[in-house]
Amino acid sequence: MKDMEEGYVTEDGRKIGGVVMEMKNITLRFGGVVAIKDISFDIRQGEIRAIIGPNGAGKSSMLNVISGFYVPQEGQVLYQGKPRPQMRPYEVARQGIARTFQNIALFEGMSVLDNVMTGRLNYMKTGLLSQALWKGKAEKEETENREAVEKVIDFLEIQHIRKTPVARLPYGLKKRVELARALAAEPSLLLLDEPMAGMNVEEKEDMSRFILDVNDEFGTTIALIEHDMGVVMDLSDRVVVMDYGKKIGDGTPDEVRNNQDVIDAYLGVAHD
Amino acid sequence: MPEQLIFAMEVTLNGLMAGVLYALVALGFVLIYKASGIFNYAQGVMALFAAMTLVGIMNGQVPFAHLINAVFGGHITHFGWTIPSFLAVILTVAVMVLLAWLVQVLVMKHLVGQEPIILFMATIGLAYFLEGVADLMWGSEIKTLDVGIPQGINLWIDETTYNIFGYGFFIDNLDIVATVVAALLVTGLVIFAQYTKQGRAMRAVADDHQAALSVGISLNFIWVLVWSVAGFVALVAGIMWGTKSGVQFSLSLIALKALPVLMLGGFTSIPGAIVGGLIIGVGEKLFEFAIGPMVGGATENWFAYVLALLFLVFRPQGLFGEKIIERV
Amino acid sequence: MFYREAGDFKVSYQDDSQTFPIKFDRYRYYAVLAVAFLVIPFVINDYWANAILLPFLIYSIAAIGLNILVGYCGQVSLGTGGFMAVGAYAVYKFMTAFPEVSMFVHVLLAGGVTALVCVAFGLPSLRIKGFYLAVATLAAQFFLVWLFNRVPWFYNYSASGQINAPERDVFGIVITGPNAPAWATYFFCLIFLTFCAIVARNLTRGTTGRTWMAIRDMDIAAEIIGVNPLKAKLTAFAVSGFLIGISGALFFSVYLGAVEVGEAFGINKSFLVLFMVIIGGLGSIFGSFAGAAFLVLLPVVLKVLGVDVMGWPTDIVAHFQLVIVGGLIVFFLIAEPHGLAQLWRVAKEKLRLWPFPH
Amino acid sequence: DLVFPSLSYRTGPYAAGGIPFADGYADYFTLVNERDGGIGGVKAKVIECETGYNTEKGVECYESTKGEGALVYQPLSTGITYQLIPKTAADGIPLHTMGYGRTSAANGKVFGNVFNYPANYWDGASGIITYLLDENGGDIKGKKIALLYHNSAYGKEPIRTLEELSKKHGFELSTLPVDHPGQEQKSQWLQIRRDRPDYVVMWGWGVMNQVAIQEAANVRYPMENFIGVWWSGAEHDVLSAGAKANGYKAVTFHNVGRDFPVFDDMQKYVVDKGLAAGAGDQIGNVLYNRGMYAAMLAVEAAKTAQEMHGTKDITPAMMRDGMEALEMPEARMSALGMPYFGPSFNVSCENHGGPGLVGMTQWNAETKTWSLISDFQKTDTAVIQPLIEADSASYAAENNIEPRCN
Amino acid sequence: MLDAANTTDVQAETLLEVNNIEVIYNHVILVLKGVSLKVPKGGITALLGGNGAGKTTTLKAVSNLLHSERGEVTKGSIKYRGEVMHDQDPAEVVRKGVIQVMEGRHCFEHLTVEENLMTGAYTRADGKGDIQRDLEMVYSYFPRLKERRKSQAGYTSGGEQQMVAMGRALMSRPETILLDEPSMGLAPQLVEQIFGIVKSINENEGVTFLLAEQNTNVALRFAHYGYILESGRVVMDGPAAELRENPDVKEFYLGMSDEGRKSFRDVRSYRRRKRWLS
Ligand SMILES: Nc1ncnc2c1ncn2[C@@H]1O[C@H](COP(=O)(O)OP(=O)(O)OP(=O)(O)O)[C@@H](O)[C@H]1O
Ligand SMILES: Nc1ncnc2c1ncn2[C@@H]1O[C@H](COP(=O)(O)OP(=O)(O)OP(=O)(O)O)[C@@H](O)[C@H]1O
Ligand SMILES: [Mg+2]
Ligand SMILES: [Mg+2]
Repeated sequence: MKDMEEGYVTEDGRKIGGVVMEMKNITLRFGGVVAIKDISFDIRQGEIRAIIGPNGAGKSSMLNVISGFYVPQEGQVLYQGKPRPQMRPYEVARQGIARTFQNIALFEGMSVLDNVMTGRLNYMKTGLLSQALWKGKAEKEETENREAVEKVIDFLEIQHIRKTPVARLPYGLKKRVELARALAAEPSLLLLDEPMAGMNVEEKEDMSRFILDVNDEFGTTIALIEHDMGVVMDLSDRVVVMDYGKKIGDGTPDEVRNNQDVIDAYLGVAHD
Repeated sequence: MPEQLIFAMEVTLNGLMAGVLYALVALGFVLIYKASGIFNYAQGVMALFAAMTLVGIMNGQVPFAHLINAVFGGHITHFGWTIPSFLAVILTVAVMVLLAWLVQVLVMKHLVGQEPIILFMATIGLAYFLEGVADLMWGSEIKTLDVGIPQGINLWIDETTYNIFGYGFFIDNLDIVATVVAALLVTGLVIFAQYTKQGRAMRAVADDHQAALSVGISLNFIWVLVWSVAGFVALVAGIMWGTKSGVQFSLSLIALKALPVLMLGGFTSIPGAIVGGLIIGVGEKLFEFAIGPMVGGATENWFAYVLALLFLVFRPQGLFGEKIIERV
Repeated sequence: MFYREAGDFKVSYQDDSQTFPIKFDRYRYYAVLAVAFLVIPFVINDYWANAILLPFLIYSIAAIGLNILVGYCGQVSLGTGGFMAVGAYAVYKFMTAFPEVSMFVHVLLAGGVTALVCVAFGLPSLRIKGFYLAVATLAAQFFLVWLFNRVPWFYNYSASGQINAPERDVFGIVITGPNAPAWATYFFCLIFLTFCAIVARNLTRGTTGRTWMAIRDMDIAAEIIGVNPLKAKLTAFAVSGFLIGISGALFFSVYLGAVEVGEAFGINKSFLVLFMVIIGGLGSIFGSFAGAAFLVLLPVVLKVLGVDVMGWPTDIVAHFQLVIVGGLIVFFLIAEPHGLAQLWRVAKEKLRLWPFPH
Repeated sequence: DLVFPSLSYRTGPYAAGGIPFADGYADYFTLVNERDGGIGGVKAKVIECETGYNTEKGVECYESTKGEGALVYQPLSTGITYQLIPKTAADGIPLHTMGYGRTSAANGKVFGNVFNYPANYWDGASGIITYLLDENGGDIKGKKIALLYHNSAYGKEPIRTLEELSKKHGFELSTLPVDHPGQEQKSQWLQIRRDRPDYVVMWGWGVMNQVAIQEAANVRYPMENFIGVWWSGAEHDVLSAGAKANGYKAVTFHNVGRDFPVFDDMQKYVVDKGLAAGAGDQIGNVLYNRGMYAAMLAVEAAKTAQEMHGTKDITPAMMRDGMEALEMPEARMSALGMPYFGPSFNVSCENHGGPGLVGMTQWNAETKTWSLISDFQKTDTAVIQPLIEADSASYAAENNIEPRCN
Repeated sequence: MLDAANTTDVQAETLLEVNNIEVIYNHVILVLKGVSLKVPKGGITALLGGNGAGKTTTLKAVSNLLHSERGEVTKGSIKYRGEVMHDQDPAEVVRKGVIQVMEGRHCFEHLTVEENLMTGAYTRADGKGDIQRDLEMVYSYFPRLKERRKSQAGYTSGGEQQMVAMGRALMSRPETILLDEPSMGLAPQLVEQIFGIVKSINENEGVTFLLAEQNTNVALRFAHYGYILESGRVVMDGPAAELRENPDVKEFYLGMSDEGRKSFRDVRSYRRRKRWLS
């Protein structure tokens, strides 16, 4: 385990910083179902942190806890060193945490562009009145943010569908638009829930590239859930493994891969 | 016992009875909502249509007589026979089944998988259509409906309560009949929805039209079935309310009395319709009794809604409604 | 062939987010405005103004208002009648209390008052959703009507409980009361409609509109990505209330001149405006116009056809009218569930591809 | 042609009342055309326009018919009346609101274009009290009277008059509003059952009437003590309660039944020729008679106008003059085959409301007929007139109207 | 490694035949531009292709679910056992033995897991006992579902919902199953397991599969025959074993280069796209 206070250096030479988000003894119950049982782990500045585990292990629930959508019965979330008070999800988002969803949650009635623009809500400050008249500040703000969004759109190579209503897009593109929406927020922590589900290898490659580039170029910290072991092993710096709400492993991909509990509960056969 | 308390008891009892009458209308809504996620605005008009058809059949009226006379001249109005009420009810049920089938084939079938508000809108169109057809068919003048349901004060209750409290309670015979009928209907419907294969299929359809299709549930069949049952419930409601106030346009407005009931009980719960009805009935009557005189009366219409609203703030899906699933 | 976006390049993001990005649309829009402002006032007569144009203009405002709430923000409301009543009674109180102030101000203030009331009744929307909310808004409908009927202060203690619009003018031109010339009432409403449509358009294409639509499409996800649901919903209620209030104020003061609350602003009004919105197209400003035009014109056209042309008895025509309106609603929904506006869009899309299919 | 628009409602919540009235109104003009060859030789033309009791449609109907040379409007809806009062004033077309509309329009000094002869709501309220006074030997002090009313402008009309009258005669008045449409009146009738008022007065319309009478029967309220205004006293209101409705009363300003020579003509010239507006089965019904009465008054006013102005083709302005100069003595009605069909009255410039003579009718459930059980009697002008003056004065002030008739 | 592809000698009759179909959504969006394929009885046929290639649309065209999405087949024909399928009620298609497992789970949210499974048996006329036995069978395939049988499906995790959808289809005892992305969102162990189940059902009960799958690797391992779809056209087809060896398929669908599996990290600066048609 690499648990030096001030971070570590990865194999390919990236510098990982201190802890930005720490989950402490989180327990989450739904009626009788215990979705998360006393789990603790941390996420460090600049790293790609994977969360894996069998279906129903509580991974998505964990992201929801981080987003503030689920409130754990026990435990604490520390963000940037400070315990986070209970917050509404949108307040969490304002702190620079953006995410994508397992079952795509795009705004189906809107165009791709508008969807991505909603990602920039944090940067929209003009009042209702000024917007109603569409002059001066409102128009300027709209244009500035549009520029930022266009950068994201270029980056993810979805220019050609900019004006298409998202309802018409195929699954894979939707996932990409969702990523664009999250990126538009210029988050410091990006949570991705199975970003590559339902994609073929080529598309996964594209997606991997985007994720790595985001991480690289903007230094964005990324937490991701993924079932494709290839992706997880290649991309992530550290991996948490959950099973039935419990943490059964935590470490570098190699450590996790050779952990017998993980093999039994999740991998089945050892993956190469 | 203080007089006010006795009165309040009487008001409560009558509120319960009125609630049952509301619930009868609400039941029709619940059925269709449960089976398709459609908020069937036409339910009130269906009650009107059913009642008009029943009267028309009983009196041997010629359907569309007015139209025929206007277009071709002539003075036909009646066939010249009357039909006993029992037979007429059966014939009316048949008409309602036919209506259900037409609705399915002409409207709902083409709107599978659309958003709820679109389906809602379609039922509004249907309501207009049906209202026009009902008027064209049977004429818009007021009609008297008498299928032999007793009406008026129940003397036995009057006497008994008089002996106990020194004040005879007023309970309407019609309300008693309605209560019995409602109890039977609800029992039957609950069993149907919860414990039969069709009932399960019906709930599946409400959740996801496409998925229901994909496992081989025939939307056609389920919807015709449910609309027929809803038509039958509408007929029952139409008979009860029509006996009370005559059969005429305003009968379709009873839907408005059913909405708060529906909201409070939950759109998807059959027992909820009854419980909601009882709460609304008692609530509005008591409010009118206690607070009404201070604010000038006629509070019942809005109070029912406000009461339901208050409940909803605490339980957004109504008392017995299915929990609204919120997940990402 | 003439409907093209190719060759119509945008060089700035401002251009791209303008109201009518396609040149042809833009010209058509200017043409319509020109006719509305420069031609119609000179040819209008009482019948056209009072029977068709005024109701069309006023209902368009109401439909835009409701569309913001239902079509853009996804909060189904059946309280429109009640909110229009708020606008009407507010403008009545202002008109009678401050006769010397311009009607423009009164109408805008009435909109403001309605916005406040609307926000108050919008509060439950935070917990209550979908049809439950729709039914809950009926509480507003019934309560408001009851209130205006009940409290004599609202109708200035008049014996009948009705309110009558006294004669008021704008810049010396009478625009309420029986002596208002047709063109003036038309013009007055047209100005408000244009204003409302522009405001609605600006709001819906900007940030506010996007937060509304986000709430509409998936409220939970919207909140998680940073939309404050309280703010989004309440601004929608406020803006919607503002527009509906304006329409209610105009409906009473300019169009009818006298109203009784239960009759003019009853539940039927709520449904009527909702029909306009749905038939026209949810989430489309153009749709609001189309829906209003459709439902204002259709009965008149049917009446003229049935009674004047065919010579049928009025009651049969009236019944047929119900049948036809109902039938058409269903027909349109089946043909295009997303309303006249979508029908129009698809037509344009086909036109754009023409003469090549697909 | 002389054009008489008929803003009718044969659909919607009040169709049951609207149909017979519209039939009667239209049939009488047909009769005049067929039998007399028109009014003074000029054919009358009725343009019917369906309002569905809806104010906006009322406006549309008004606008679409006023250009056709409409002589007088009879909208049969208080809401539409309020809309039309200023509009007709601006257009110079008279408005006749018989037994409904704006009561204070009886003041011809302020409302030059509006007529509500022969009786208005306040006459109705007062007439009921007068009748009760007669019944009780002139003393109703301490009696309890409940007013059950449609919770709308219309239903609230009598309250002020009744309050004044209760001060004057010392009876106790309680008011019970019923919300539209009025299908659910349990609360109100439980209260009536508890309070046992001596009399119940009803201001209802539409389904509210039937339900009220049914509920009265259910709680066994004595029907003789239950009195409706003239809009709550038609056959369809009582029929659905069956035998239990026997004895129910309603105040009226015109006669009821079929026993008038004019109906023979009606049968002969209109129904048998297949020219009836409706199915022809409404003749003699209370509301049919009322519609016919309204048409008759319009025809007589038109005749008066023709005589006054010496022209057959009268304009709306002339029609107005004719209405203002209308005289309806008994002899004239008899000559028309309608003896004692309504009270005798004259209209004047100051008084557009007539003398306010009202009678009482009662329902016989066995024969299924209404019959007039009292003469047309004078109402309490001492109470009503000040109310009319006050209300019309405020209207005049609001709209800067100079009083006429000076 | 399991290798079903060597059972290519089954020269079975063609059960499902899709002939040059064209599908249009919303009257304007042309999505399938002439797709033809054959599904032999008792085989596992895979439909491969990138996002938006039209796999889902093809499956929906077969099961007649397009209608409710405002899509329609405008050209070509779909025959099942020689019988024309379109214009048939989707329920009728199921009764004929063709059932689709829809992409994106589509569970009945408000029904419990067990009720969801039971809806699968809607079209069955055989006795309660048989249905009960099949239910147990599904539970034995997916023990996780048994644990959660009384929970509302709307509250189960993504993977659990996928199991429900599969189990529900099995409950109808179909002759042909159209599987749309069964592996999506499933843990690796479960993916193997599900394909194992597919294989054993196929072998033991002779159920025919048409399988739309992104996970080409697994799909080609279990399927007998494959079609590759791109932008609404079939661009390549052949026995699974052959496709697996095809260099283009290898590169673009299997993520293999000559040196074996590429790391996802290495693709960062490397980018080349090859399309058969564009
Ligand atoms: N309802 C619809 N309306 C309009 N276009 C649609 C609709 N459904 C699908 N499409 C379009 O049809 C094309 C094919 O979609 P389809 O869902 O069949 O692809 P797919 O191969 O299943 O992709 P994926 O692997 O992402 O599921 C896509 O371009 C999509 O945009
Ligand atoms: N809102 C909820 N109410 C009740 N139970 C829930 C809720 N959310 C999640 N659960 C349960 O908690 C458990 C964990 O669910 P979660 O979605 O976190 O799983 P997951 O690890 O993301 O699985 P998958 O890989 O299949 O997506 C599941 O058993 C699920 O049924
Ligand atoms: Mg998950
Ligand atoms: Mg797909």
